[in-house]
Formats: sequence, C-alpha cells, structure tokens
Amino acid sequence: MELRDINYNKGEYVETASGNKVCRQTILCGSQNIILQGKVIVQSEAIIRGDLANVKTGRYCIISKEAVLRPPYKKFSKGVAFFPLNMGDHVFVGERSVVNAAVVGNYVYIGKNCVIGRRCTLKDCCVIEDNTILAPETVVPPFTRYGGSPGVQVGDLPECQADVMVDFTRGYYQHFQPLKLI
Amino acid sequence: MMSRNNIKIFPGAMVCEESKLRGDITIGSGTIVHPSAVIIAEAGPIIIGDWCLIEEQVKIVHRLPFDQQSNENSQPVLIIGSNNVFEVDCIVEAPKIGNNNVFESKCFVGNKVTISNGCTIGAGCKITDEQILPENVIIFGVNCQMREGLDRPGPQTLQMETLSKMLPNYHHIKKPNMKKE
Amino acid sequence: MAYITGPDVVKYACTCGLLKPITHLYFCRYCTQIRCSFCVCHEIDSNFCGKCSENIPSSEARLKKNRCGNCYVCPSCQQDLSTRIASKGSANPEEAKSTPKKMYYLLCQFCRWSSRDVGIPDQSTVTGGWPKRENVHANRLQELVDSYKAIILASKKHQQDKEKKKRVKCLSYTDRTGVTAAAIRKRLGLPADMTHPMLKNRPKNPEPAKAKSEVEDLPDSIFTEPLNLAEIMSIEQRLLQPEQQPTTVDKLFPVHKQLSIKRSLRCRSCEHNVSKPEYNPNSVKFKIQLFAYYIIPEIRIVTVEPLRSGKTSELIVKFTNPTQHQTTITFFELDLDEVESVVTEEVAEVAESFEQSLYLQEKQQLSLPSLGSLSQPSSLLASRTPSITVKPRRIKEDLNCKIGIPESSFILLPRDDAAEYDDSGDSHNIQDDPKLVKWRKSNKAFIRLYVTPNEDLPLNSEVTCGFVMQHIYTNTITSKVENKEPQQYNHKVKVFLTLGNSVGCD
Amino acid sequence: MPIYESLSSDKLSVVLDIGAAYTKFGFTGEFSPRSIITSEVLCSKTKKLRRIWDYESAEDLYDLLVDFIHVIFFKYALLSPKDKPVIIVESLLCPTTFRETLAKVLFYHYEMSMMFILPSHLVCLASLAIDSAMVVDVGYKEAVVIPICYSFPVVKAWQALPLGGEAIHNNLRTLLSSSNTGIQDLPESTLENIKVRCCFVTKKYRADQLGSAKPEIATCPDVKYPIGGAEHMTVTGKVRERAFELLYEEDNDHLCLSTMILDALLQVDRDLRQKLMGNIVLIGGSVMVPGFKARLKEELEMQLKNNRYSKLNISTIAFHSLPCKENYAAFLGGALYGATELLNMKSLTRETYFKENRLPDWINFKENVHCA
Repeated sequence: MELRDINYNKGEYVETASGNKVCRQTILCGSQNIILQGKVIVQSEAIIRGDLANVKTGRYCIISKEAVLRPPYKKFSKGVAFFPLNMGDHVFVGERSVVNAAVVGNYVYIGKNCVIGRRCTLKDCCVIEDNTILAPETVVPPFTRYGGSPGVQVGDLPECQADVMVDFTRGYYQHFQPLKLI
Repeated sequence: MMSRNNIKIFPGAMVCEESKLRGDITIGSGTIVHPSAVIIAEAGPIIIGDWCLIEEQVKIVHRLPFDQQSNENSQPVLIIGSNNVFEVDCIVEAPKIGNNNVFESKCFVGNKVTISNGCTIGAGCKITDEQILPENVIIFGVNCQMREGLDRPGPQTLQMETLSKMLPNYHHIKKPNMKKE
Repeated sequence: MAYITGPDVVKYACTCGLLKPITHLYFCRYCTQIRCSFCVCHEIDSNFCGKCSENIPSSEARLKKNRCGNCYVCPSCQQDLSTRIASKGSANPEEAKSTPKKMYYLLCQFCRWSSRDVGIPDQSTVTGGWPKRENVHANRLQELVDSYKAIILASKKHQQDKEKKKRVKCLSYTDRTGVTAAAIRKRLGLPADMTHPMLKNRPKNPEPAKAKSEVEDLPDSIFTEPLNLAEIMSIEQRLLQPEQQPTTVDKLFPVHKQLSIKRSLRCRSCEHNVSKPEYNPNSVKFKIQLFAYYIIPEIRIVTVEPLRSGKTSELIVKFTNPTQHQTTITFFELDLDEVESVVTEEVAEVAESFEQSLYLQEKQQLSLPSLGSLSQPSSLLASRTPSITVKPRRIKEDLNCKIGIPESSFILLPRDDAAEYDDSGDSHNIQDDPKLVKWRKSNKAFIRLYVTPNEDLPLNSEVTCGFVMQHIYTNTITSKVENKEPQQYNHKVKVFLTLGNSVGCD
Repeated sequence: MPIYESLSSDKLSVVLDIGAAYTKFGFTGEFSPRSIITSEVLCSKTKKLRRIWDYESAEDLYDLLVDFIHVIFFKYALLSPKDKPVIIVESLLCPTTFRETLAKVLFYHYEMSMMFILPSHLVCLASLAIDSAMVVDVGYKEAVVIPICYSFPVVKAWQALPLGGEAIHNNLRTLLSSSNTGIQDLPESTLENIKVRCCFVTKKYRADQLGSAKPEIATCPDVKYPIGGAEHMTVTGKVRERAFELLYEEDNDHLCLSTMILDALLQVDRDLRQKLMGNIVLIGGSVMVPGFKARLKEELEMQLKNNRYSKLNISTIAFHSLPCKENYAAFLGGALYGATELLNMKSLTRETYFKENRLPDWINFKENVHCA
C-alpha cells in the first residue's frame, strides 16, 4: 500500500533549515547535545535525553510519538559514564518505544512499544517487531527480524531491505505534510 | 478527595521540575526523579524512601483495587522503600514496595501485587495476579517466568552519583522543603 | 511500510508458480526470468557469530560444532551472556590491592542468571575456559563407533575380496592392487590360509549392555515435599542442552552461541548467482544483486473505491520504475489456466528516436556499479553437477474480481537519483492517455484502473484481482562486453492485487 | 591432531529424526543431537507455526518440508545440502506419503546425493550393542512396540496405540479444567511444561487408591502454577499423580501400554520370549518422566499373572538403561550407524531414486521378493 498523507498542525512543528520537523511538544533535554542530520521527524511527546550524553541521528529518521531515545550508561570501577547514542540514516522508531542502544545502524525499523535494552547494537538493515523486548547488550545482526520477549530472531529480511527502508522513510517524510487550511 | 498537592522533598533528593507529582507525596533524600515521571497519590499518601531512581515516563500510582475502594475513611499509605529503581515507562501500582527492587522498562505491576525486597520485574512483564513476591525473585520474559536470584540486584549508587552531577546542569530542580531528620 | 510490517497486498508470480511480494523476488538476467527463494539454490558463503560479528572459517566452524568459541547464551532464557568483572570482594582489602587480579563471570542481563548461580568458579581471563560438561557415556560410545566401523569395514573388505577372487580365477593373479596374499602364499608353496575369512582378523564385537531387573523407584519425598517450580526447568530450557537435558536449576551450564550464515543464491537453470553478499558480516552490500526490486517496476495500491459485488470501482495504482532505463508498461488479460506462457520475447527493433538511444547509452555508464562483477569463473561452474529444475506449479490464487485491461500503454521514465534534490516541477514532455495516467512525477506514474468484483461475491470477502504487466527489460550484460546497444526484452509478469474486503450497498 | 580432526569432520553427515513433536538433528559420529527443535514451521501465509505432521496433502507436506529442511540446514547445520548425504531415522510405521514426500524434497528440491533410511526401533539398539530386545517407543502421537530379534525387526508382531504425549496432554487438560474453573484453552506448550515440571508416574498402589472413590492416602502436595502474570492455577496433587494414568487404563479392547508389550510377545517365537522380556528398551520422550520404568515393571508383572498372559511363562523382566536420554535414543543409533561405511554401501543414491522414482520399503512386495 502506498502511504497516506500524514497531516500535522503547522503551529505544532518547527521546521529547521536542514528539513528537520520537530514537534514543539517534545522533551529534548540538553538540546545542544542533540544532532539531527536533516529531514528528521520528531513527533509529539517524544523524549530525547541529550542531557545524559550526545544523541546523533542520521538523515531521514522518524521518531514517533512518545518514543524515548536515551543514551546508555556503563559501569566502571570508578563510576558510571553515559555513552553517546548514534543512530544511522533511514531509521524508524515506533510509538512508545524506548531506545537505550549504543548504536543503531542504517535502515533500521523499530516497531511500536519496544524496549531496546542498554548498550544494544542494532546493525544495518534489521527490523524489531512491535512489542519486542531486547535484553541489554544484545547485538542484532544485519538482515534479521527480531521479535518477542526476550527478543530473538524470528525471521530474515529480503536483501533489498536497505532500499525498502530508504523508500519508506523518504515516502514518510514526503507524506508528512502540514494541514492545509482552506 | 485528594485534590491538594502536598509534596515533601528531603534534602539531597533531586526532583526535576518537569515531573508530574499529584497528591501527598514524600520523597526521601538521594532519590532522583527524572523529567516527565508521573507520581499520583490518588488513594492516599505516597512515601518514597532514600536513593530511589525514578526515570522518565514512569508512572507510580497509588490506587486501591476495586473491591477495597468502598472503605472511604481509611487512607492507606503507599510506602516505597529505599534503593528502588524504576526504569523508563514502567507502571507501578503496587500497594507496598520494599527495598532494592528493580522495575525494568515497560513493566506493569498491578495493585494486588505486593513487592518485598530485591525483586526484579523484567522489561515488559505484566503482573496483576494477587500475590506477595518473595525476596530476590526475578520475573522475566513473555510469560512472566519466575526464578530466584542468588542475591539482590546491585544498587545504582554509582549511576545516581553521576546523574546528580549532570542533571542540575540541564534541568530545574525542585527545592527540598524538608529538613533532615 | 507494507514490506516491513503490513500484509502483502501486491504479489508477483514467480516463474515457479509461487506468489511473493516484489522484495522477495530475484530476476536472473541470463534466463530473463523471475526467481524466488523457493526455486533458487541456496549456498552458504560464510559463517559468523552474530554477537561478536566475527567471521569464522568453515573448517573452524565445523570443529566448534557451528558455535562461537567466545560467546555464550543463557541456559535459562537463551539471551547472550555478558562477561562481567567480579568486584574484588576479598576478605582482606590490603591483599586485594596487592594482587589486582581481575576475575570474570558470565551474567545474563535479561533473567539475571549468572555463572555463579550454578557454582562455576570465576575465571581469570575474559574468554575464560568455562568448564565443559563431558558426556559420561562418551568412552563407551566411542568404543562402539570404532568397533562398528571396523566390523563394517571388514565385511566390506570381505565382500570385495570375494568379488576379487571371482575375477582372479578367470584372469590373472595380479590385478590393479598387485599380488594378492593368496597368490603369494601359493607361489611360496605355503598352504592356503584355511581359516574362514570371516573369522580371520574379525574385529571384536563390542561388549553388549546388560539389562537390569531392578529399576529406580520414585523417591518417597516426591509424595510429601512441596514442589518449588522455580527450581525445575521448562522443556525449552531442557532441550537447549540436548545432551544433558537438565531438569533442575543447579545443572544449567552456559551454552556456546550458535553461528549465523551469509548465503548466496544461484539460479538453478543457468547456474549464475542472483545474489552474493559481501564477506564482511556487518556489510549490507552485495557483490551480485539481481533483485527484482531493482529491475521490475514496482506496483503499489494507492486508493480503491469501496468494493461492491457487480459494481465497478476505481482503483489507483502507482508504478515506479527502479531502473536507469525508460520502460513502457502494457497490460494484458491474466489467464491462470495457461500452463506455461512464453515469458519473454525479444524485441526485434525497438522503435526509438536517436536521442533516446543516446540517452540510454549515457545512462549505461552510470549504471549500478555492483553489476560489474557478474562474470563467474567457469571452472567453478564446471565442478558443479547441474541442478535439477522442477516443473513450475500452477498458481494457486482465487480471482474474484475483473479488472478492465486498458488498451493503451504508458511510459515510465528512468529513475534519476538527482531528482530528489530538485524541487522544480516536472519537465517531462510525454503524451499520456489522460484516462489512464492520472498523474506522474519523475519515474513514478499513478494509473487509473477499473475493477469489478464478481456478482456472486458474498459480503465482506477478500477481493483479489490480477493482470499481466509487460515492461521492457533492458539487458546490460551484452552491451558491456561487446559495446553494443543494450538488448531489450519485453518481459511479462503476472501481478495479483488484494484490494480489501467487499462491502454492502451503501 | 588438527589434521585428523579436519579429515574426519569432512565426513560429517546430517542425521535427522523427524518426530511428531520434536525433531532431533545432529551429525554422524556425535553422541548427542546438536539441537532438538519442535517439528514446526512458520506458515508464510498465516504467520503461525504449523506442525509438519499436520499436513493436509502431499503437496502441502512438500512445502512444509522444504521450509523445515531449509531451517535445519541453514540455521542449525550451516551446510549447503546439495550433493551431501543425509541419514533419516524413521519409524517402521512411517506413512508412505511422508516418506515419499521427504525423499522428493531431499532429492529434487535440495539435490542431496544420498539418503540412508534407518528404522528407529532397530538402530536404537546400537548404543547398547545388543541384537535382540523388546523396543517400546512412546512418542508424541503414539506408542509403538516392535520386538527386535537378532537384528531383525519382527514387524508382524508390532503393536501401536495412540498413547503418547498428545494423549497425556489431552488427559491433563481435562483433569486441570475440572479442578480449575475459568481456565480453558491452555496452549499445548503450557500443558507440556506443566507435565514435565509437575507430573510423574505414580506407584501402582497409589494409583489404585487415587482412582477409588475414597482414597486412604494423602496425595502429593498441590502446586500453584502461574500462567503469564495475570493468572495462576492449582495443579492438585491428584492431577500430578494421575496425568499419566491413561497409559494403563485399558480401553474397550482391553488394551493399554503393558498389554501391548505382552501382545507383541505373543506374536514372537516361544524360544525368544524370555530373551526379549529380559531386554526391554524404552525410547521416546514420554518415557523420561520420573517413575515410568518402575510403574511399567509393576504393570507387566501384574499382567503376567493374568490368564491372558500366563502361558508366556516369563520369569524375569529386565530393562536396559541407555547411555543417552531416551528422547534421542533413535537419533543416537542413526549417528552411530551413519559413522560407518554402511552409509556409502546401503544408501539410496539420487541416481537410483530418479531411476526407480520411489523409495524401497519393507512393506513393498518388490523388496520382499528380492529378499526371498
């Protein structure tokens, strides 16, 4: 199915020069530490915890409603340090998902209501199905589909997944249009 | 009946302004409440102990089970012990919580479940069946499997030290309004 | 979204007769036919560990029983185990300072199982020689295997000897293997070996097992003592360790992580690869990528009017040309009874203007870099036994909706990656049939079709229609080699659309 | 050593025992399966798991097996199946459709070079190094008894009853729903876990007592079994002890697990009977439950006193204990046999299969003519 237009209220969103569309009702803590590379959509009530460490997303990322991007911490003998969260291009994060990962690769799809545990590594081209709970420090290899609690591999992805994701995120961005008032 | 907010914060606690506190709530020293955490004392006061970590989107609700709501006069107090960790987006309605428990992301604890000490409620687990969790129990997985841990989960003091240094740089912190006992 | 989570509403028919979404299809450009995972030959390219992302040579993988030597999974919940540094919990703090020896243990961060739970001592190295459980019966079983092997070998030899003897009698004493023992004996004048050949050098039979008439009785405690469920393993946990199948919690041992593979796919009829990944486990690139998604125009349903049995509804579908070549789409009626149609036919001369062909050649140089490494070493092909091709099966799909086949065809422009950055309007100059083409932008076109669900269709049933799409496939291999015009083929694909459920009258 | 290892490991071939509930997969010469997985595949259409033995037709089975073998080779064995041999351990009572379809999948779809088919009842004796035994296989769908005499299965004496894991699960479901109101439609996986975690085969006198109207003994303690996080149910002591009782409840034809063994014995030559009863071998996942062997012995002894079987004149009953877990005993036999030269000598090659276009089968007249 072709995506339908997703309309938003123009007043609710801020569009930056690089094409990022960020909702005003988001909680971007430590915004100086958050880098959105361009054409990124951050929807209402999403939380990005830049105050803990740097958060960097690639181009064409979609952070859905009430999703949380939270840099992971690591314990050392002397204390705890928070590590930056790096996200690649063409990543979709579904509604109410909590991303605690260290690295999210390119062309990653994270479904609704997922928990991506502390310091997980999601490689390029993977899909996390809705309601998946990934244990901390899980590594998700390319071209795999993870699901369940604890998240395990439930399937494979087609080889052209990267292009499918590019097409999807671009399409999403194109269809994400302000509501036209007549 | 609980319309007035009465928030008591002990010194050393760090409660971010953007958190949502409703009702009669006491927060012990050393406890950290992240922005957009929600604590609702609906059925009676909530007393949170020392060194608890309450992350964003957490919902702690003091709400009585349906069959106990008829008794209007009594106001049970929800006492949450010390060193408990509430991770992102967990919903806890337990009537009593001991010490050193971990509520992982997106877990749901119903209001008939009493938590003792050292329990870990795994990410995404929903427990609602009336029970008292024994000490050091770990609940995990899609079917809420249970196993007994060797000891309590380690305290998050190190993380909280780091957080208490970092959070004031970025957030407005509610001023403590209580004196040390 | 449809390809990631949604149901597959648009399906293409593979040559083998299965219906799949376009993302799951391949296009062999030597056979100019569609292939799918069912009708290609899968081959394992490389083994790697999904946790540490390290490539493991196949010989080593076999040696390690297809498991990673360093990574472990939790015996309780099958998640990856993390190695943790033990906190220096020495009784004497001064002593701990003097010996800064780090100790490691394994911990599951999901269910909090740890190697300490079952009393495995902490190890001094990260990779740690975690103790293995030995099969208590291994010696006995090895003895059995060895003696069975010997017995079979002896009987085989005996059989061969018998055959040889037959031959020896009528031919000469020597054969390929040289002089036989019997022949030497004869020549030396020794008496022939009189012992029965089966008895001679006969390998010893293994000691048979003894049956016991006493059997283990149930312990009396089972009738009186309460059961602690937390200590008794579930069937999944038991089967994770097939050899021991531990029943109680104290016998859980960490399990080595199973390796993953990268695989290449090979067309069965021409033995060419249709997909070959790069070696690096983290790479998502391919050396050979003949995916239908890159070659065959993609069809998506945009809107469909409510479907009522017997009534005609408008259907808007979007066509996207993924290639660097212009193509023309023509529709044909779908006939499921046709067993095997001639899928491709070469276009003798595509009537094209001079500019058009120039344009194509220009594009040629820009064409996908990944297609360069297509040529296969011929020696590799020679060593393989040719594959068996299975006859295509009949397509199993119930069509309950007629689709009006448009008579005119339309052109799809080539894909232009730069167009994305170009916000200026479309500069194409194509004469479209306005009845057919609703709107077009760069390599995409929105096409208006009319569908009529069958008269007898019950309410709320899924409506499926189908048609044959013909597009022009431009083959770039020959032109690369001989610097000729790229060859063009008319390629037909059967396409099936699931339109949704039928509704009642208003 | 590494050279030797690599040489020997080159010859590793896949051994498969596709059971009704679980498939045992491993390699020749190894003493335990690499994995024991459920015999299920994910249906691409409905996105649900389907048991491969619940096939609707031969074509349906073909597709299920293609998917299943794919998972085995590309997820577990990590081996390209083309031009490789495979060892299949199967029951002598395996349906012809299944065998033929499996061969078709292996030879046509996966282009394997050889298929070595071994009867499970016979090969499980390999790990014991004995040649005669009464083999009792209690699997998921059914219990099958076939006596083996001097390495020949006495097929005419076979006995089979639907007394396996499936029947036990159904029995458990009925027992549980009668003692727990409101709990219905438990998935089979939950039932299986309740079975293996809580239930056992009780002693005969206790079973008789519990079956009577007023038992004089106290049952074993109840177990509170949580189902998900929202519910729990009580597995009463009575249920725990009675879940397996249906194995010994005689049906309308007065048949049960113990009579099956003795009926099989009646079909065997008089002189062999004592030898067989002195060599009983239990295989299959369902026999692994605590108390199974002890109870079977009690039941056999009781039945032997009956008129029906008194003429058997059996003095001793003796059981073998396998050097492995019972659920993969047949697999182990296949792995031992497969390690020998027999693989190359007796296998059905792809060429022969294409010529004959069918599998050799003991039931087929053609083979029997040849034997005679």
